[in-house]
Amino acid sequence: MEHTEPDRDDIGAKLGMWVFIFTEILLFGGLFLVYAIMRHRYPEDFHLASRQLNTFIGALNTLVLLVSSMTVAMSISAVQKKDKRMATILLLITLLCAVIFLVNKYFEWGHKISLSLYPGSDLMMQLKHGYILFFSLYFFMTGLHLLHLIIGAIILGVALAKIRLGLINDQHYVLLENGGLYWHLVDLIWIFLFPLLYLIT
Amino acid sequence: MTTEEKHITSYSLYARVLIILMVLTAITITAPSLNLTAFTILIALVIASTKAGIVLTYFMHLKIENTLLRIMVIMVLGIYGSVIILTFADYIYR
Amino acid sequence: MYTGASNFVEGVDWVFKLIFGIGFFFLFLITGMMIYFAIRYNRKRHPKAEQIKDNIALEIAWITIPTIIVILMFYYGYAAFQPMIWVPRDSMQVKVTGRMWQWSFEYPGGRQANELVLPINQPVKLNLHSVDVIHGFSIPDFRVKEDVVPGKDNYMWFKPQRLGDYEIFCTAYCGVRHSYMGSKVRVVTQKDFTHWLAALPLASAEPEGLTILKKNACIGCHSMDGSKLVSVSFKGLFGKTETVITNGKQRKVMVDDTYIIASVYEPDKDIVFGYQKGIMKSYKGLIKEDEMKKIIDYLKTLK
Amino acid sequence: MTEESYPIAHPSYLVDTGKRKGIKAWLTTCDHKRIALLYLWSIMVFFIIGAILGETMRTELFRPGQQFYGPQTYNAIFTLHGLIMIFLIVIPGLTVVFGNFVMPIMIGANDVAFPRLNLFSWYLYILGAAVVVVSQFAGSGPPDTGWTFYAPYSTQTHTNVIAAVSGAFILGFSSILTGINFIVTIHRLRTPKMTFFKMPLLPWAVYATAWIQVLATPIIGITLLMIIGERVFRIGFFDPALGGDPILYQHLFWIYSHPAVYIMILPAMGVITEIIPTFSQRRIFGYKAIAFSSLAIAGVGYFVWGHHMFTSGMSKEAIWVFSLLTFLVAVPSAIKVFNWVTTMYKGSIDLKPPMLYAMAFIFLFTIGGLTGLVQGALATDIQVHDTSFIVAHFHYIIFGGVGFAFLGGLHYWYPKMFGRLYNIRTANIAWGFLFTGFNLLYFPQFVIGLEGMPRRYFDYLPQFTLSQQISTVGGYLLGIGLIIMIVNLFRKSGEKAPDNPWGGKTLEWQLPSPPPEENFSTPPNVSDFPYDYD
Ligand code: HEA
Ligand code: HEA
Ligand code: HEC
Ligand code: CUA
Ligand SMILES: [Cu+2]
Repeated sequence: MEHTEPDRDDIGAKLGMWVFIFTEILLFGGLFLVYAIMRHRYPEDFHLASRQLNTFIGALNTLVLLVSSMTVAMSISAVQKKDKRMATILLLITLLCAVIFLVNKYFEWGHKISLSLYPGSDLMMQLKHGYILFFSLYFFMTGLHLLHLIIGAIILGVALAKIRLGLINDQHYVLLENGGLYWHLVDLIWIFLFPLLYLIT
Repeated sequence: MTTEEKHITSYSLYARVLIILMVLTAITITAPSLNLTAFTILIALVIASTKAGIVLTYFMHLKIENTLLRIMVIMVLGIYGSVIILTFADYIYR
Repeated sequence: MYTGASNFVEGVDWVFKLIFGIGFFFLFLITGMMIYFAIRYNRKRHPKAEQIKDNIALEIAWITIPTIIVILMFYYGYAAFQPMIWVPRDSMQVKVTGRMWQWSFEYPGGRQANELVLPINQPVKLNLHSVDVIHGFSIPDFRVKEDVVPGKDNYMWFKPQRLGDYEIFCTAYCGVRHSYMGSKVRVVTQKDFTHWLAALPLASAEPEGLTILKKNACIGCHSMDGSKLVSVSFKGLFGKTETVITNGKQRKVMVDDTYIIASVYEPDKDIVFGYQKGIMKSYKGLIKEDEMKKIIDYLKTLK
Repeated sequence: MTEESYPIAHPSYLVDTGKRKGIKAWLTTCDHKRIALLYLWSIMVFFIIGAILGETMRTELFRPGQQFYGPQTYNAIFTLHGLIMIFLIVIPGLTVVFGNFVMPIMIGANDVAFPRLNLFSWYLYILGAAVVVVSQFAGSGPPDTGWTFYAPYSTQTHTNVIAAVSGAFILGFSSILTGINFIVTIHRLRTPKMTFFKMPLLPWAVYATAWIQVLATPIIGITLLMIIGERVFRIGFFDPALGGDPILYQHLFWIYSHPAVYIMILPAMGVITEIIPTFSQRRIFGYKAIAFSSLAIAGVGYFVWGHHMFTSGMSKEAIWVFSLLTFLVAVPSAIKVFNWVTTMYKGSIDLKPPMLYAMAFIFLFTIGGLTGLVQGALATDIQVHDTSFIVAHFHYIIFGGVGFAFLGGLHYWYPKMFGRLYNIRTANIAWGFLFTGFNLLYFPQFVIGLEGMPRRYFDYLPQFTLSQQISTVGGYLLGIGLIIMIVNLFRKSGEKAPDNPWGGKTLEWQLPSPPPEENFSTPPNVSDFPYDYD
């Protein structure tokens, strides 16, 4: 079916994105619920296990995500101001941040795995219950978050291409707005993941 | 055709928001070393919620969106909060 | 006077009667009105409908009345449930163990039985313990039921009040033989109970091999009396010649020590003719070598 | 007649107008009406499969002991029966068929907000269904966990749980996308003069449902992912051997699955709310009360999930809180029932098949709902939990409620969908079989449930035999009724239907039967109130 101008509904598209974000919040909400309960049952173990995580990498990733969130938000302003060059730069910074995040995660996970701290490993099975659950949660939550980050980066990549092609411009930019919303969601989740996994010791 | 009138948020506002967020992050990172023990979780969660609130209002434009959306966000968070409380009604009293 | 089989029967049945009573009243009211309207205001008889506007008073009435009724129902349901939580001090404690797919009961002093025998008018507390998955311990005639959850010991209590035999069901779905995971409660006089208990073997008196078989829930699939459950019975197994399929080829083997160990550690290697791969899982790492020895010693005795 | 306002230039949506023809045109359509029919066909197919599975269970239970298949097969069959009926039929069911077909027309829209997403949801639905089907054949045997997938059994059984769970996950995703689509549609695409309180009540119900779909489904999504993680990586959230908690699984499962029962029933109530005024030729009584009660059911329905866990060993405090909340959620349902019955008062009632189904709905739903109260009360739920009483409760509500509403809606909008009429007499006969068969089938299960007959039992004690046999005979009668009904509906004859065969007032009856591809060339006129009969 052709979708021509009369059918265009930016507010509707944005509303749709928001409702989708609600479902994502509840998806992670389920995990946070599990986290809360397990922490309630094994406060000591969680306390000690979270020391194993590298706060520095976590903090770095937090910064990276915050900066990228800002650049995405700015890129919308840039598009609205018809500043194509600025928008491109801002989005490139965002994507660069995504890459930094990925690289950090790669080292972080790699380190854990080299220590045999991953779900199902022989070492894990011998740890105390709270430890097992903590690391399972750690991998599950950050893994799911990572998946979202990658999806978000792909959407922003598409938006970037469309900006270059002029398909996203100061009249049509709802795709960029929606991609931005999604990216902020990724940030939002990390804002909670970071203290819960890395800090509360 | 339905588009909305444009709100162009200035770069400097975003930059200021980022600085606030970074400051809050710095606080959370240092808070545990102050040894407030029982309160660390609470403090961390309060700060995280503040940060989330800021991201929602400024980056995600809830400030300039219509009220409907704001009501929806509050409703969703309310439902999720109640679900947590009810689940804990089981775990706390076990 | 009406005495139920346990002390809860009366209270619970009263709530049943209350809710069913109110329920039937509303059911008849609604259905009656519906049928009456359908006949009285049928199009043939009443071709032109009257348009009636909303009536706020009526709406408020049928919001508040049901609310009051349901809160009453809640209250009585709660009141009859309360006594099920608070266990009297002088209760006799029995440990109930659920495993796929059998119940066993351990009495104070470590005596074990496969049926629950209880003295009349003596409160009992059952401590429910599961070794594998969730089971449900239910005695319908006593109006009690509680899940038997691995890793979390639930409990229930009651006071049997009438002599006789009553059914025990497993109510939480737990696999193939879920519907056969039943047992009986036998309520006897205090004197009979003491006799019966004294005649019970001590749990520690049972052969170690059997204990291991029970602990790993082997006996849910393999019987010890020759009957076929999920799989071959252990009775007479040792030393017999079995037809098995190895890598798609049929062959005959003597059941000896090595074969049994292989069957437990790698059950999918030799499949007994007529059975499927994958039903029995490997116990490698779960049953140690010395335990295997004890199992085999025990199997040898099952002639 | 409206014929004139729609000259030949507007052929019916059933006629291919685009480049693609035949099946290709259907599989690539973005027209909400065609997508509704795609769903209708697929749901019909799955319903027949699920129903046949149900009949084989009844046959197996005709006598104690084994009749023609063993316990493992029985367990696999009730699992598949539950999975198909719940995830493939009643959860999407009325929303995707009637929500898609009539909801946009009722609010005066030409399509849903995201037509392509709508088609994509259908493909996800088919994919999910396919994965569920594959789980039956591939791997190490059909799953045998029951539709609830309770841990730790589901994480231990050797059967093909992962595939079944992935199927359910995909279906959930499809459900979420539909929900998003409908929320946006109702907010954005109402015809200009239609405010929320001039909207018919089916859209209201669909709106409330969509919110539950959006906010509850992700929880089951993540839970099913955890089950997969548990099986593949031994993450241990639900495994007591690793410190997990099996009861946590039940919490997560029911946080979704209780609201899910309202996903099923709300659109069904919406359909009934459309049928009753039309066949009574009376304005609906208590419009606002019905609209708000939909929202109330959706809202409070979130907080009652614990009533499935009264015997699980949950804390006593949680138990009574959940019991109380359960009772509160019954009140909005009561409001609706009273309003429906009052709408019939002094109406001009025409007992056509849709109305018969609607009245059967009220009767069966009331029985199902009132027995729900027995289960909500603590003392009595202890007795009936996990017995056939529960099985009877939910078949009364799901089949007697949602199922009968579905069939009623089908008979109601059938002329609109296909432009043809069915034979009314035959439809009435089929209804008679269905109604009698239904009660014979499930009523005895209440009785044996009270006596303690547990559910998911392959075999039973001899004292339950008579009731089980009545039940089986009822099942066969029901089967006959369904066959008559299906044959009657899908015979290739039947006279052409007028535009408004029942005298309905909502917008879909102002369009020709079947409607043109573009519903409204000009925005329709909306009167003050959607149910103005004079
Ligand atoms: C469409 C599906 C649907 C719906 C709408 C409902 C509606 C209700 N359900 Fe049901 N339920 C299921 C589907 C549904 N249920 C399923 C599938 C299961 C089993 C799951 C499994 O374990 O496999 C189940 C199980 C189930 C249990 C768990 C039992 C157990 O396992 O121990 C409970 C317990 O409280 C319950 C309660 C209720 C109540 C109180 C309502 C209420 O919403 C009903 C409200 C309706 C009325 C009350 C009737 C109309 C009102 C009147 C006629 C007026 C008079 C009324 C008053 C005075 C109040 N249900
Ligand atoms: C929508 C929901 C739905 C519907 C409609 C049904 C319909 C039926 N169910 Fe249902 N049932 C469930 C949902 C549903 N069920 C669920 C969720 C469970 C729980 C599973 C679990 O425990 O995990 C369950 C469990 C369940 C059990 C309990 C199993 C147990 O606990 O041991 C039984 C037993 O009798 C049963 C029987 C039936 C029967 C006989 C029908 C019949 O009413 C079916 C009637 C239909 C027909 C007879 C159709 C005949 C038509 C044809 C053959 C078509 C011919 C076609 C052409 C010619 C084109 N079901
Ligand atoms: C879930 C059901 C199940 C459980 C539990 C189970 N088994 Fe088995 N067992 C089977 C099946 C089915 C077979 C036949 C197929 C095969 O050889 O793998 C079998 C075969 C065997 C055999 C070979 C029998 C023969 O006739 O050659 C032995 C020995 C055995 N099991 C011992 C055990 C022991 C010891 C345990 C407990 C530690 C156990 N089983 C637990 C289902 C089970
Ligand atoms: Cu044990 Cu069912
Ligand atoms: Cu429920």
